[in-house]
Amino acid sequence: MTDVRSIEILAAATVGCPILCALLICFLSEQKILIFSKIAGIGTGCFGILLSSLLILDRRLQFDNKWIILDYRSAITIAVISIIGALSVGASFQYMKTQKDSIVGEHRRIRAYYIGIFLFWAITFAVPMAANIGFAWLLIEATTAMSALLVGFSGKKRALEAGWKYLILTSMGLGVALLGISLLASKIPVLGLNGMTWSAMHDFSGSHQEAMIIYIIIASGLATKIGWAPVHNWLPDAHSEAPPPVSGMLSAALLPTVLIVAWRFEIGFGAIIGRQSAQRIFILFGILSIAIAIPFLWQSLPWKRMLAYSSLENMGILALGIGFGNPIAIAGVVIHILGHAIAKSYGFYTSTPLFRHEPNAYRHTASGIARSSPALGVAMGTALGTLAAIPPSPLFISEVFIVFGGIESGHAVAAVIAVLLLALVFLGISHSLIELLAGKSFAHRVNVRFTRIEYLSFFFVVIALLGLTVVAFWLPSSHFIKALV
Amino acid sequence: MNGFVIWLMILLGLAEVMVKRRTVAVGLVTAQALILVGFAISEANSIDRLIIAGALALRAFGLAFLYIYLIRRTHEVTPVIASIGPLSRAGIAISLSLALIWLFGSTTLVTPDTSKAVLVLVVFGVVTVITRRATLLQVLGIVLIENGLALSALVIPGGSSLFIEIGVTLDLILMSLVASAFHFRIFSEFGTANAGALRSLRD
Amino acid sequence: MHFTSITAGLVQLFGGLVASMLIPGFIQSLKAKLQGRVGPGSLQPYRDLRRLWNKSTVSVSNSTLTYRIAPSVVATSMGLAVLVVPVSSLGPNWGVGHDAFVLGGVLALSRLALVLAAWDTRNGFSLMAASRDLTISIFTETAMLISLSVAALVAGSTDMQVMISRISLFHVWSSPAPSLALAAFSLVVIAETGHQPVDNPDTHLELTMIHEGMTLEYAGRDLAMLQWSGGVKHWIMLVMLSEIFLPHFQNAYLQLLCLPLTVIAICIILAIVESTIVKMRLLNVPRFLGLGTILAFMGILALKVPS
Amino acid sequence: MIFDILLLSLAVIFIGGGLVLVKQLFKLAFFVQSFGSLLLTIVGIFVVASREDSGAQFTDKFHPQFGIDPLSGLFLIVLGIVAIPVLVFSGSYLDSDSKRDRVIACLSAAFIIILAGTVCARDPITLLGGWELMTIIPASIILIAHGNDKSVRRSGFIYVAITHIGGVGTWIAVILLAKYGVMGGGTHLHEGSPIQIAIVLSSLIGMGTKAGLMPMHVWLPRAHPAAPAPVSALMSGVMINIPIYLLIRVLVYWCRPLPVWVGIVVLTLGAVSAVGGVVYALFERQLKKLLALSSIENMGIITLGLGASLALTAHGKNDWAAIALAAALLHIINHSIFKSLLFLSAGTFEKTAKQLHIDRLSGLVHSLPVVGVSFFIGVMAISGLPPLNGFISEWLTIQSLIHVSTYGNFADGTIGAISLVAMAATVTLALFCFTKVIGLVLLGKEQFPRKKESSDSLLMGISTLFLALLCIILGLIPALYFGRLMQIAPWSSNKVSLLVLNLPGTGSLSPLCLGAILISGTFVLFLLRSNRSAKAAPTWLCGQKLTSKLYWSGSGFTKPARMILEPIIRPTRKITRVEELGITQSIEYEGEVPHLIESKLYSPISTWFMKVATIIRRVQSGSLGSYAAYLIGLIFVLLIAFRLGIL
Repeated sequence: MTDVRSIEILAAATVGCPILCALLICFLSEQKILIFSKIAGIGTGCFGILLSSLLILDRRLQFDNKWIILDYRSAITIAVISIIGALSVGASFQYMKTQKDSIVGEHRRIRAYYIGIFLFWAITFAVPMAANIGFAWLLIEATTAMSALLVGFSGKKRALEAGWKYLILTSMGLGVALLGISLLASKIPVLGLNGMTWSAMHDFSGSHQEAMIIYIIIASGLATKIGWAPVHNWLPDAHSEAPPPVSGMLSAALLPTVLIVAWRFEIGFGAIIGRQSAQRIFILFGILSIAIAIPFLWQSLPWKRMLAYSSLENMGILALGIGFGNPIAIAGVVIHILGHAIAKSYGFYTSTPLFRHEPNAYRHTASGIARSSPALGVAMGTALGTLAAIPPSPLFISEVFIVFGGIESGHAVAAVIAVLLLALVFLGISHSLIELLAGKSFAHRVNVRFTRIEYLSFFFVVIALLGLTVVAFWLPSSHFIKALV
Repeated sequence: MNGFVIWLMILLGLAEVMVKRRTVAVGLVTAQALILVGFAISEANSIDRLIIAGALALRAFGLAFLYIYLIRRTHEVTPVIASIGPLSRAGIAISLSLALIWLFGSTTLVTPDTSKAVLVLVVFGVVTVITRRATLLQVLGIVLIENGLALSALVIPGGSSLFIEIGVTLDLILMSLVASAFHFRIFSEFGTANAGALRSLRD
Repeated sequence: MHFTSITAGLVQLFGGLVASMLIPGFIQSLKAKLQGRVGPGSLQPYRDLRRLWNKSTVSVSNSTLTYRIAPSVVATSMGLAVLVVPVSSLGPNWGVGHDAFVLGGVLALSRLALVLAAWDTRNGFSLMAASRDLTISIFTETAMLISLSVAALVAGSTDMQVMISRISLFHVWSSPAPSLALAAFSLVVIAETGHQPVDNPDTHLELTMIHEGMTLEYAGRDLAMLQWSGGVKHWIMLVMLSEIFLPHFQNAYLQLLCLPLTVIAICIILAIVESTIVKMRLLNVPRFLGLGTILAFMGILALKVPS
Repeated sequence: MIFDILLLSLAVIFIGGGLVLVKQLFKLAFFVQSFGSLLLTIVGIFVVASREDSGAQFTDKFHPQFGIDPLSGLFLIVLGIVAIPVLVFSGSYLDSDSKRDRVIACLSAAFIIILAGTVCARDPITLLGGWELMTIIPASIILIAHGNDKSVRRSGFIYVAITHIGGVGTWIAVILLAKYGVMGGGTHLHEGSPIQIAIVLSSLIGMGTKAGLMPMHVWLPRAHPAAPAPVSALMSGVMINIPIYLLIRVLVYWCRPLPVWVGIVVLTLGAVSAVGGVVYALFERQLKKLLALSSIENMGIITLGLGASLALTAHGKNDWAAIALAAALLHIINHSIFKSLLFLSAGTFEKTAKQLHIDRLSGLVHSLPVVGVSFFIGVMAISGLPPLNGFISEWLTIQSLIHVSTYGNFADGTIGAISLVAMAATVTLALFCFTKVIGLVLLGKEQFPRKKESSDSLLMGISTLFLALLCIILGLIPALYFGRLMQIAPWSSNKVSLLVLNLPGTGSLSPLCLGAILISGTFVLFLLRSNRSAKAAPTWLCGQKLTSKLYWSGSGFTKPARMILEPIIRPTRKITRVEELGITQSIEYEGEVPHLIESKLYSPISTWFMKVATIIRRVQSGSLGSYAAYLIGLIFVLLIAFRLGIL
């Protein structure tokens, strides 16, 4: 029944649905927006999940034409984007209730916010589906513009600053990436920009040296957007100052999405300059990103800022995994993308109740939460514990896989350094975890009780993470991973 | 593409790095864009090409109006001074460009000249972002990069893509709109549209 | 063979359990002679024992069973030690073997009992002695274990009977190891039996004594057991010194015959040493015994140096 | 079948762990759990006795697999046998009314399950997972119990931090083992091959850290005392054995044959830990911390046995290698029994006296007779005195070391001799240390009034008494099971005779006979002695009355040793004299024995790291311009690197 045609329609629906929602929101009243957005969020999420599960389950449905590519990589990314998008839209409800001021003024805030988030979601959906390199670049650039607005949405000084830095730095980085892309296009002479798809990179006609330089340029440009060190500097600012649901989307959905694009480049260039050389840059970025994150994670940071630095570290791990590039490392990457997405976004969502509990947590380290409000403490602890790769967190398994893959693929030194760096990262996170849960708690805090939705989402997250752990074990030997390598 | 146009683009870019007033900078960027429009029209051999030229023109004028509007609305009491003087800026920009050209070696677009010009314009744009503090000038730095890239798109063998060019235009306008929203908010919150004031987020 | 064993067993039991009190008595009388005093005769310790056995014991208020049982434990473990230490290369097993390191455990048990008795009474002088004894024991035990190890390495076994028979061989002495072990163990003997320059058995000055201090609270049969244990300890140490560490005959009978002579000789040396050398500062004792450990250790090295 | 019983026992513990959260079922839940632990012990005994593997074999694949073999079985016995009294003890130690205590009880059930799971793990990922959780769960228990105390939080952090950094070694070792197919038994590594060396060194670091070997031990004396007593008992009694288990797996099972120097390294680690642990224990004043330091010492002794086994294998002396390994295993069993006994007793003391400063506890045997006597026996066992179990394993270890010296070449022979010196010093220092503990804690004047014996303290008494009896029984009949322990070694070896440890090259050890003579002799002499006794008199102190001000303190007792060891341990002291009109009014004395490895090695390193971190943090300067410059810089660096041929 389902054939390629209907998959195409489904893909269009997945991207179109949030756009349509954004359009509808323009005409709805404020109260209705809040209710509508929840339903729309779930609906869009379902489309995405359906699309990605169809793609994963039936390999014949995948296809790759001039503009659209739907393969396993797209499928994973779409799955992440739909889950995180739906959760973020859901989490926005609570956030919008507390948020008063905004960058667009108070009375338009709800409408503007939801339009922004739905459009952002739509564009993010489209990125992994883009088969044309130029088109993919366009979409990424568009996510920057949309998400920058959302980052600065609260209109507070710090949010403005973060949003501005994010906008300028990523636009600049993407400009550099575009330079690389146009250099690349000039070396694939026959097709022009219109025909420059991922598969067209095989027709590269330049020398090895040229390919390498172009690859370096593109990788550095995209690194800015992915948030790899040393051009990650916007990341901690933007992710910590954005509204929690937006932070969740930025960190859990957008970063891996751009990473997938970088991964496609790595594969394309790997065919030209040799797999080893292509992977080496990823390994380099990976090690550097984890290493740079360490000193920041070692200090006491506000909750969201710490999560942001943890994103930097996690992007580094993913880069390493892709750089190692053998089946088990790639399995690790897939699990890590999913696990990180769930845990990280959940971590960001818990900051809404956290701010209810402790308004100062914007600027200061949260501590002693488990004592003053156990439910919140458990929720935050779960998120951070998962990110710290404490078993049975899926991230634990993915990290083992990636390290194992590193040794298996002959990058033993990098793998050993990675384990060491991960241990150092763990120091920082465990310290934060201890202080967060058991630290000194301040007397004026009140016990925040979870709403039913918050309990439900907690259980959902826990079950999803445990499920992922279970799934992780058979992943390395599945045909799914073989296709990704 | 003749050498004159390329040199003109580069000189305008250099002027953009050195210039003090925001209005002049907007003018310079717009002039560059208009040169690109002219170039696109002169090279046009199909309807697609013409539309691309049109998109470029739209972008040139649209952005110019937007920025002029912004400048009008956000009058700085004291002009935002760059951290580095104009000559040093030019020096940095030129030396960085030369170094990068040297590092690129023989990696070129169709003609070595164009590819170098594109490279130089991108570097100029980045140097503008690095050295300027006025928020608008930082945005103009990015526009400068985009101008360079538009130049490269025009000479890509096998032709540019209509779809993508229009997309780039829309993207740039979208980005500029978002940037201007920020610009306004920053101006009203901080009292000055100075990116140098944005230093509260650090570790 | 069988007969030899029985003889050796009798010597072991008689010498250890009965005649051992002669050794401190003999040393005391010899010392008195050397110092120009009349002094008690060699049998004085037996007279003391008889006297003490007929006296009543004393219990200390607030003390527990630990205090009361300690002398019995000490005496039992010393009796056990007598069984463990063989007097010749042949002899009965008594079911406990002749392992050198079992002896170490047994001696430690007696030490624990005394120290805990001191803690039980909380007598400051006893505790001071206990503290000193334990401090010194760190070095004594180490030196003893290492010198026994040298013997074990030479003999290829930690069985003391095997040690006796192997070290009696002439060619063994061509290596410096047994001589070094002998030197080390001599120092151990001085420390373990509580003679000058480590300890002064004659003193009852609280600040100078070590072994005597721990018996301070005891009287009657308790004290009798403790004094008897002191004699047995002399016996054990001297037997080990003469049978294992000093050159000796290969024949078990000759070993048994020579044993009293050697013991007497050692007693004389001890008496002379005690009369001529002053007691050293407490904190120098570890150096003294550390020297022993180093000597013994060099013995091991001597065995291990590739030739 | 036997594997199913294992699963059943874990399920029972799991159910018990769940039930414990229900207030009304609190006590019952502990009995359910103890029953599960009993099953666990039976499973272990059965596997060790029958020498049959059950469940899965080791695999290199990343699929969760569980199984048991005799080595795992032995550690299951250790776990079960410690867990039973610990759980019974918890039933009265923890308070069913306190939510916090219920959570702690639940987590300790999880702890037991994880420990069993780690021992039975048969694949790399479960092994590593268990390894991590083994650290995290006690850490969380510590934080739940005393998290409001800043110093405890710091201890918890240091614990997690150091074990995790050291754990890197374990990760690398396990991953390398899996990668090269060693774990599944498919391949054998060549002696001295780089991979073998890498595996050995990283596992020594990783597992050595977790086992608390010096100089990687600094977390241990902080973490173990911070936990509630039953959990401390599990940590010291069982948890730190698990890395030894893995070390045995790696060194004895998987990486054979090893070059001689591995044995030398292991012996050195063991010797340093044994002496270092006991020296610091000697000068420690907090009871639980002292016990934790003594755990380091005992881990050192175990490691000495293991090292001796390795050195002897390298010389082909398989019989003695098996004995040495069995000695290490025996000491593991013994240590876990008496150390958990001591920790549980310390918990009871803490409940009674509300503190654990050994100078301030006194005469506890009067108010807690059962626990006190058990503690007494435990201390005698840990000091290695006949006829208790500690003596047997220490004797065997010393014998193994002697044989290292006998059979070894110059290098390992010398190290064997040095280890002997260390062992001798350790044993005597332990005696010194623990006589002090008994004297200060149990003996002397009663300070804490006797309370009416409640059922609670009854349970505490039963559990400690159970362990004390084990100390005695295992000390008397080691020959019965020592042969089984020797057979755990992967090579075949001769069995020893029953009832007497008649090992070749030793004077043989017959604990039963020794015990019989000692006990009967003491009994007879005690009867002889007590026919006439004078009235109790106060302690003689030159006529002075003995008041508590005249009591000896622990530091006073150990002062001669401290003065002699001064050049090595660098004690500090501060005397403050308050004078008025030329007359001294009061004197204050503060003495401390600083932990040198901590202050001279770890704190400079951590300070240095923190400084570097501060410098690196300047990257995030907040200036947009510099951020943009990083991009250009990045491109430049990458291009230059490429031009130079690095990339």
